Amino acid sequence: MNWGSASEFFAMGGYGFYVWGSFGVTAAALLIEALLARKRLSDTRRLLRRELAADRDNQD
Amino acid sequence: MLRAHGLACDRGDRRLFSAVDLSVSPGEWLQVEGANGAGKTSLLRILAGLAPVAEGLIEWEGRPVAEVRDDYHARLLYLGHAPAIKEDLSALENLHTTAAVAGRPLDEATAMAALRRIGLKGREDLPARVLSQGQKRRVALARLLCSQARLWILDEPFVALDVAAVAQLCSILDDHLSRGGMLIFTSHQAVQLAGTGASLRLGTPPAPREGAA
Amino acid sequence: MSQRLINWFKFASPASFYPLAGTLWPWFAGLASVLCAVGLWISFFVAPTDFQQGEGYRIIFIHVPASWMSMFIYCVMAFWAAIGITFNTRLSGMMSSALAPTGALFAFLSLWTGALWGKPMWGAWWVWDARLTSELILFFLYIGYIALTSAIDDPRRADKAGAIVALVGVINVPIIYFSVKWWNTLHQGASVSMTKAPTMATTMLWGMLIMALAFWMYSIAIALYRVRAIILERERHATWVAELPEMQR
Amino acid sequence: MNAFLAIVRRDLLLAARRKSEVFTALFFFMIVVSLFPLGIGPESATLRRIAPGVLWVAALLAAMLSLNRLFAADHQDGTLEQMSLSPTPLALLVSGKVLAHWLTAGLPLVLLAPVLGLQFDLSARSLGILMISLLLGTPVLSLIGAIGAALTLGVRGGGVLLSLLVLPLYIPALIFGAGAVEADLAGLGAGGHLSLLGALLALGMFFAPWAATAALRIALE
Repeated sequence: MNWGSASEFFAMGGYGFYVWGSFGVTAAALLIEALLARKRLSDTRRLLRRELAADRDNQD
Repeated sequence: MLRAHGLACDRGDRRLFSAVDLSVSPGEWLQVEGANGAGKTSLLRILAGLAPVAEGLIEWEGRPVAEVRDDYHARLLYLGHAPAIKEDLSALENLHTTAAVAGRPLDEATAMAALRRIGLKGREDLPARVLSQGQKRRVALARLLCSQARLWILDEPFVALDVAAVAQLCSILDDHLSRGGMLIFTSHQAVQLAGTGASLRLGTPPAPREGAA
Repeated sequence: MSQRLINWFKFASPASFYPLAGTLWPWFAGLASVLCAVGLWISFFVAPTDFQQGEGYRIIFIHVPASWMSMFIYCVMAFWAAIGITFNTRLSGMMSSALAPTGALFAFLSLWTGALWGKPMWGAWWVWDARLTSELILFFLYIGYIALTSAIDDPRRADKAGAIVALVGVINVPIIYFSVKWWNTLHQGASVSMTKAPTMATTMLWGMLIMALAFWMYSIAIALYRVRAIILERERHATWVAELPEMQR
Repeated sequence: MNAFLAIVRRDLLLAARRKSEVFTALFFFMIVVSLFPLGIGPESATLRRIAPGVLWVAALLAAMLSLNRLFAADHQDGTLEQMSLSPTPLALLVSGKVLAHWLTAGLPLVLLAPVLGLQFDLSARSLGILMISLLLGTPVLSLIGAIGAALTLGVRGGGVLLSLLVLPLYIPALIFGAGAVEADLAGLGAGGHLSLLGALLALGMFFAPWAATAALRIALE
């Protein structure tokens, strides 16, 4: 184990800003990308569902 | 001869037309009709090999066009909506270039004679920019006079022509047909041409494309 | 001949790939999470402190895998582009455009983490090092691809144009890398070489490999997920879309 | 071959009828190059150091100015359709257009560069190397540019997009071209750089017309 305490872990031997800046931004970027992809799929589905429902109503 | 079975054309996710059959033999003409947006230009572009077919087969002299593409293009003259006229070149230069690109360079005398016959006498060296709309069309049509192509595909050739020019174009087309040429064209007006002719009406209402896979 | 090809490319049909991608992506996402957890654990708790760079070197565990992924994804895009041009399959273009944003993101992350690593180690946010410079150009190539494909309205045309960009780019990537390297050695005095990596402990290598695998799985999962959205957007009028269970409500 | 020559001849004729376009690009090149000493200062040692890069970057931008129009007019007036229906392979006709583009947009830069190089206090030898590097490099710019021009044909915001696509691909030519002059200034031989530029040119001549043709076919569909 490299770390004696949590604060030591977060300080990263004085490099905390750089290390957490890297890992944090990476995690945030991947998370945002995943959320955007999910939004894109659900938006498309909602649009299509509405369109199809309207088509069905027209046929009835 | 040119023959096509079951042609279909898509634009975006809309089907413009489908199941179009046609055939043109030497000496025959085919007029493609239809409302605006029915796909007349698209059909002509497909037949000329400019646009891909969604479905169907086009045969030239009994063989699929895809296999004999070079031979087919060597025997084809296509005039589209855009007349391929450069505003900064003179009528004569325009004619020379288009002929050379089409693989049949012209000599000076032939080119001059063609321009004279089409009614551009004395305007051979004027830049196309100063010509009227109808005169520009004539520069494009002068290509017909020097063409050895068997098959002519003309998109709206009568547009922007006056009565005299229409009559003259008709006689050029008649000559072509009487030499055993083939002709496919679109026009909104009824045209009297020699030889056997047919008309093809594109008018299927646009339907959404189904079951695409 | 086409009959056999169609059988061969059965899954190249969007209609059958859509549900397949739907089944597959959670597995890849799960794998990505597990690998990521293991990778992070190695990065922070197993790998020892570097005697030269202290704890700062731990950025390597995402910097290097992100760079690898950005290059690898570009190659995969070029691969799909080649398939799309040769066999005229629709799915390949969709895969390329599903991958591009992820590739661009990894290129960006590689630059970002590179800057954050460079500042404490070499005293500058940016050095005109051969690797950083080529990564920057790769990022430009991604941006060019995305800009072009999103500027063309007709999706099939966009796919074909994108395929050409991807192929031209992939021919150019080694040329660019080589030229930048050459340029860099010519200007050796002006810049610091970042290529002198510290001698690597085995645990560090493992950490990097596992993180790379995690990114890889993530990329597959997100590409599969995104391609489903793209398939739906493009095939909206196909009957199979209307028959999908999620479209019934 | 006849059709190839006809295309080159026609494009040169068109350029001759529209001289202002050729000269605009040339003056752009001159002005950009002249701005650098004004921005950086007149010490000849500094100027000599930045000369290769400045001249090359300016040449690259000037060559790009005219790329927009490489296929646009032909696309609009239907000439491109006629070219693709020609029995001559489209790739050959495209090469003709690229050659004409280089003759009107690249070659004048090569000829003008040594005059501008004098502003930067370059020696006669370095000016020679600069000319050779531009002579080998500007055709590469036209070739790669043709791919970009074909891809952005009829696309919204095509002009900016074109630069976005093409500039990253220009980097190797820029590095080797400017590098050749720099190496000469530093007393190292420029031969290596020049032969690499030559290799780029050979590669470009082989691949670019093909890629540009494929892109044009997409625009024509």
